[in-house]
Amino acid sequence: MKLDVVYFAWVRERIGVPRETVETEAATVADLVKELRGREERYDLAFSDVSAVRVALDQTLSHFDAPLTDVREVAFFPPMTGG
Amino acid sequence: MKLDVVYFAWVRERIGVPRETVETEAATVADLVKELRGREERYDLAFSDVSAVRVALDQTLSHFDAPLTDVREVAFFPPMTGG
Amino acid sequence: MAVRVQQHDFDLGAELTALRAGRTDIGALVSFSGLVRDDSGDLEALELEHYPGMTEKALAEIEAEARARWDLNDSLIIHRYGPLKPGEQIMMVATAAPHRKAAFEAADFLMDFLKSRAPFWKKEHGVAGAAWVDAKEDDEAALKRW
Amino acid sequence: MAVRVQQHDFDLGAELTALRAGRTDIGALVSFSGLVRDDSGDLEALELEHYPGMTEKALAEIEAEARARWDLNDSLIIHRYGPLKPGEQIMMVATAAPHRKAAFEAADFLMDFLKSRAPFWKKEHGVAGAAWVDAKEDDEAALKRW
Repeated sequence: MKLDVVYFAWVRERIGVPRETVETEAATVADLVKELRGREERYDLAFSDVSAVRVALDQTLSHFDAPLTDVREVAFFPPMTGG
Repeated sequence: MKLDVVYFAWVRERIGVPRETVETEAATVADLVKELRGREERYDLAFSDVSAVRVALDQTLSHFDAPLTDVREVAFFPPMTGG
Repeated sequence: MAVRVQQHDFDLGAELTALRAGRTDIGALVSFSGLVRDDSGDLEALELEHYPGMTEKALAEIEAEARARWDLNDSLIIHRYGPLKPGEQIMMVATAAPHRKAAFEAADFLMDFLKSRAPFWKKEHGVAGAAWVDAKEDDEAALKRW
Repeated sequence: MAVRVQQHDFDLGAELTALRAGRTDIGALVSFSGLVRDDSGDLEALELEHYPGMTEKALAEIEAEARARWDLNDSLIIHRYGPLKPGEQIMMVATAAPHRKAAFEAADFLMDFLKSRAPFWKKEHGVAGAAWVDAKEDDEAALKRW
């Protein structure tokens, strides 16, 4: 399947792009992260401490165990600091 | 001694004047109230339920047991409803 | 840090702008304004009586207490008196602080004490007559929070 | 009830005036505004990044939750993004309610959830370089209050 993967803040800076399309068969977010980390060092670095990374699926906050079934957009970012 | 006595809100309306000078030897606020109630019915009516009346001495909230020594202005009014 | 007791209306936006003008040490600005509410449509005017002299003194004391308890950059209390129409502004408090929590808590505190310790009394003038507004037991109880 | 995410500044006073315009059912109006704070004088700009699409969705959900929990007449959330200078307004929330408690609590609630659930990230650009602002553990803990 094809996923739009988007990155924000320092996750975006470490990975080097704000958005990319990823061809993957990952079943869950955790699987996707594992797959990305195996690809290149910049991904490995960005996801080295996943406790510092949050994930949203189709623009709704989710978690790393969540399945990717029917998901079109996955977003990774640090804890939010608005307000 | 001479005291300025001021009234607000429904206490003022029942007594009929906003301010008056009272010649009294009352030792405490409670004594003053007792003395006023003995004078005329309008005072008796205004102070019939002192639990509904607050008192300030020289513009500071006080209580009915407080002495009137060195006090120049006594104010009687209902519980406050600002804001 | 200021207290104003006045008959005329105030410009909430201008007051909030003035509080932060030229400063970069404020992180949070909270305002509360009280308005004349008339759900039923029966209210013709809300009359506010106060105790000149004691009002300013009481408000200044409440404000000083807030400044002692919280780290505030600045604060402002404006309270009107006289007859007010439905929808009009009755009063405002504003608190400016480096941090959000202090600004919120101090504004809440100012309102709690202002309600029960500043000598204002409200009288509602309606189509069916006039009546003094009763103090709420809740208002006195609210002081115990602090 | 409105949410606006924008780069340009907003007029806090005009927004608060608009919220109450022509109404007589509001008793209490609370506003919070967040400002770019720079105690040290070292901050050149605060950059706000956000997640277009999700931001509006998250803010609308937070606002709807506040409207469900408290009796509010109206509410407003405005949040800016892009580079901001020290002293500039970052965001505002406003709550209008018949009663004071609801207006205060709902504004406090909006801020708590906005801080930790709306996808904004702050980066400080200073004389010595740039750094992303860390989320505070307190902010996450604050959600448990509600």
